[in-house]
Amino acid sequence: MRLPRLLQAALVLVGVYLGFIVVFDYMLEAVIPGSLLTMYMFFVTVGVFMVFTYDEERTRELVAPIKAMVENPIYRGARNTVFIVIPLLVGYGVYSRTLPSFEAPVELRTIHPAPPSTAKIYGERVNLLTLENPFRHYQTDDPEIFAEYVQEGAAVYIENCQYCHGDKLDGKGPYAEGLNPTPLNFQDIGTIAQLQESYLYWRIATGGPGLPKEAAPWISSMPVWQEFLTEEEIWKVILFLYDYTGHAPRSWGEAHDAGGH
Amino acid sequence: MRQFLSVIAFMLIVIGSFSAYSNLGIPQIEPAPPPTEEVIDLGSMDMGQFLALGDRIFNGKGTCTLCHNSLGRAPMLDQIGSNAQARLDDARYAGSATDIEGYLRESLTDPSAYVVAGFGKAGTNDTESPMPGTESGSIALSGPELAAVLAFLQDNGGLEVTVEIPTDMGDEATDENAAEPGEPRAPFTSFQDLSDEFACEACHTIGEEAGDLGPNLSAIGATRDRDYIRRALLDPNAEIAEGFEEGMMPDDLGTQLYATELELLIDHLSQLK
Amino acid sequence: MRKTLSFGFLASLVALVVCVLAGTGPALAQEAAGFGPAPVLTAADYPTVAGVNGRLVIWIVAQLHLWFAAFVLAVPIFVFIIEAIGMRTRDKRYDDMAYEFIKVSITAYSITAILGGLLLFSLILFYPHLFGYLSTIFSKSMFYYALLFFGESAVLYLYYYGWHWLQGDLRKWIHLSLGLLLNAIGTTLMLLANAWLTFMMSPAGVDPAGVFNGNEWEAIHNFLWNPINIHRFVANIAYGGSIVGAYAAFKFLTARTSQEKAHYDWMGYNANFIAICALLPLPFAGYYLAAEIYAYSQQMGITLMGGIFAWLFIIQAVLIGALFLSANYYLWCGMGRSDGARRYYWAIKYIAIVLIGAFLVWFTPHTLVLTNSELKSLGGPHHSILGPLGIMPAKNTAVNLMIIFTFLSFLIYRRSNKVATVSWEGMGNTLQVALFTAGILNILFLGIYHGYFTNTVYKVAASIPQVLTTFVVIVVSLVLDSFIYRGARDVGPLHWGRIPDRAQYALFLLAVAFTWLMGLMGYIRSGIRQHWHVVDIMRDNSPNAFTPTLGYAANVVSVAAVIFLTLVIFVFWIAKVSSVKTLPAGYWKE
Amino acid sequence: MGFARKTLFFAAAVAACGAGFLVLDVVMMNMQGLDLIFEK
Repeated sequence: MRLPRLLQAALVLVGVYLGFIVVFDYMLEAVIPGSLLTMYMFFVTVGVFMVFTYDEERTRELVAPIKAMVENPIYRGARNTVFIVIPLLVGYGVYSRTLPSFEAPVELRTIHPAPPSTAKIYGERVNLLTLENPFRHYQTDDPEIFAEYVQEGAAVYIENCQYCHGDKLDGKGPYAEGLNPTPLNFQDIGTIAQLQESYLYWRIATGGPGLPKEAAPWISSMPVWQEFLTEEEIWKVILFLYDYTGHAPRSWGEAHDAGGH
Repeated sequence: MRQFLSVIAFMLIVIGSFSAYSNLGIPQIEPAPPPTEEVIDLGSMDMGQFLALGDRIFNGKGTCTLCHNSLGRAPMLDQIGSNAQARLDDARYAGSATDIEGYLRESLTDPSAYVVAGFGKAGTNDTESPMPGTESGSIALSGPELAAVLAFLQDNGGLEVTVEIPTDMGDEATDENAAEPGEPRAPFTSFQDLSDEFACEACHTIGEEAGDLGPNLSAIGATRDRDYIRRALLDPNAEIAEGFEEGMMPDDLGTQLYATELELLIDHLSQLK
Repeated sequence: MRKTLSFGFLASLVALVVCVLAGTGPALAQEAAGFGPAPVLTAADYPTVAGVNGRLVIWIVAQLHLWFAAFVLAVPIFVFIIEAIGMRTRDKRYDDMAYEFIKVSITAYSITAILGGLLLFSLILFYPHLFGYLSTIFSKSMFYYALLFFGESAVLYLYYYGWHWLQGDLRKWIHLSLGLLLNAIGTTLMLLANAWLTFMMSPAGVDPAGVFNGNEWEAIHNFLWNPINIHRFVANIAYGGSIVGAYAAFKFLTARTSQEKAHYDWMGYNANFIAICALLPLPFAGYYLAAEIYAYSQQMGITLMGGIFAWLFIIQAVLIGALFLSANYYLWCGMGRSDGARRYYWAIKYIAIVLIGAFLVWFTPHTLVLTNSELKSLGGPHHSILGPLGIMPAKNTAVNLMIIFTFLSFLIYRRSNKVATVSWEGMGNTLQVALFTAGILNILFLGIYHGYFTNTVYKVAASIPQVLTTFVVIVVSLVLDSFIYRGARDVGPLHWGRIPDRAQYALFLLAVAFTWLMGLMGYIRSGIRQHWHVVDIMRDNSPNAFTPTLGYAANVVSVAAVIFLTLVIFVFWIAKVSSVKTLPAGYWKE
Repeated sequence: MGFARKTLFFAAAVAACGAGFLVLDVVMMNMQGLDLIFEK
């Protein structure tokens, strides 16, 4: 049996809507923005309307159930329910949209911050393209000293960083919920694993306020750590971050991998 | 009539929804107001503030970051520290600069003097730059603003800052302080007119007029030569005549006088014997 | 009708006199003294008149003038073509339709002239120094413009009022030549006016201080003149078609007899056809214009495509989507006129899926509007899936697909009433499908490979073969189709008038969306000058020199559009009244 | 025409058209100073 056209149209719309949600929010884990989804659904509805009404016969079939409900006395109960429920739904929609909320107004952020090639850190201009972690070579040269430095880095981390970035380095520290954007999850393969140590050094040392102009307006609450930590402490923390998560820092010496940052 | 009204209603709804979407559906961004001349107080500025001024101009009024950004429209300027010398040494370099500061200044005022390979206007084989000159046109940086940008570029590129903070606003600025902007006054052709205009005799005695804040000039030509007079006019505090205070005579006559007027003054004074 | 005639003449006379006084007067004085630099203005140099916001007045009046002018210039172009078709086929229906089109435009013509005069007065009142400066440079062209206006009026009235008089072999040829002359003058008028406004965007023939070198041709032939000329010429035709389509739609809805219905259905179809034909190349004319703006001044180009104006292109995307969708919908509805259309109904939903899909890509903004919770869940403003859809290669691919599938709609509409009789029909069809398949694959390849896997230079360059692929698909497939359907037999007579009323609303939507879109794009074309009257040469120092938000601009455009549509309704009503005769009993002496 | 032949004909036609478009691509890219359709 063929489904009534009105049902077909409704199923297509619901299907497309759920499709967007399932594909984006669950399968791809990249949530589809509500503003965009609204517009997408608007145009999909227009498209469905177009396909279902371009000739008289289809249009008649489409509106027949609606017409019957409104005009046929048999469906009086259904009609009255619909006529009550729809205004109520619209009213609820209006109410919930105009209800004042505590959510901050939407802000537009333009670009993913690309690092500058040089940055001023501890009053000196350093070249981020060539900068290296001064302790990294101990990893092969003297593993014992290296482990010691990692331990020192861990201490610095626990004292300063874990409140936001979490004691498991997963971005879920006690304060994380209050922050927006959320603290970075270092366990994620898409974060420090894709970055050079010099990039981390720059981000840690200059914090949110040190983000380049093209990334503005950016409201990252990361402190400017060069005002609290020494240069050595920062490098040691970086050692710890990679050591604990088991990632290796990216280096330009190797071939660039395709899934780049 | 029913058809007519429903058509009207349809059209109004369509226009209304376009308007509603433009107002509510997209974020409303308040565009920046037209740029205004930066008020610069050069006298009280240290190098840090001067660099900050350069930074502001670089990111704002100068509109530099429209192109000098990571999107590859123009060379990145935070790398000039390592690049500038190489550009100067390039065989293609045909400009007139001899040092890095000169090179940078030249690339701001005459962008086509040297075009980095790959960044020229399409079809010109890198002989013509798409960048507008920054001294004129829509950007129109003043002398001090240009110097501030230069200083910022040097600092930002990891170079030693060799640009010095200029001491005056440059000619355009003093012109603007004059009564009629853009309307240069006609040069004076007689000593008396000049003396009246600049009120020399308020302080100096010249012939009959008597002022006593400055030295008597009635016979200045007998004791001083032309070069001394010239220096005294342009840089009055370089040497102070005995018995008089420093800093009394205005030191900006050089910017207020036409060259012919200066010569006229020197001629006249050196003949007073 | 007599009244409109004298009105038109009056308006052009006023325009002429004002031009002579305001335009050439200072120019003559200037010529003796040599040309001065562009005036440097202060806020005090902008008079306030009756407390009115001068910029708003100029904005709305100029926009209204432009809408009417676009309509009035476009109608003679396709009236000329339709008249020629009528002469060739000896089908009187075409001649009648052409006459009806020109009849609609004749009142619009005098309104254009009146609005032109109003614009001129407002310019002199509110921006006297700007007008003075422009008129020293364009003294001669402004003078000839006024003279040409007389010519245009004379030829137009001769063309319209002489329509029934100039019938028959030789006379018809004379009439057609008059139509050609009318178009030549009209186009020249547009080119001159374009020169003035493009001079303000890309000044030529002046030095950096604005001192004119005396060579007026150089000032006219400035960098953006031809790109604007081409863009406006094509857009005017599409626009004229859409307005006439709305006229036909209205007549269809109010028609009393089935004959009338059939006639206006046919007229609406033709108007829509004209609009779509001009609409298809329009995006490319637009790209060309944008590319030339970029080439002229990178700064202006980035202002155009980035920053606050970037969001304008999202509004534009919605409007262009409305245009494409309503044009397609009208075609699908129109298939009901043929009894053979059913054979192709199955294809429509696939066309719709591609159209909507491509449109969603076309519409996806580069910068997403995210709520804080979404921002949190994404971990930042970058969206890994939707982000890449926001950039140019995706849009180019989408718009090319939309054009190809709109063309496909047209193709099945054309076929719906025909049965091919050639023996190689199957092979021809396969070939055509192959052509479409290969073309679409090529467009996707160019868009995806060069858009995402190569560097920026390739990204931009690849849009040109994309466009050409679309073009080749359309042309080759039309040629193939004409061979396949040579000597084809009709399924049955076409039932003109057998179309749902809904389809007429698609025509209204087309006209309204077009009007509004023109207003919006006119705003951005003018808006990218920002705080300059003449870019880099003459600064706008009035209190109104700021760039408004898009919402404000959209509201101004909406208000202007409502005024325009009111005037258009008046024009249509006048055209109707002119043919009404009432017989008052006992009023006249018998 | 049988189904196999039809498919073969279609494939051949797509290939032919595709080759034509590829030539168009190469020519257009070349005219803009980019030597190849595939970046080196």
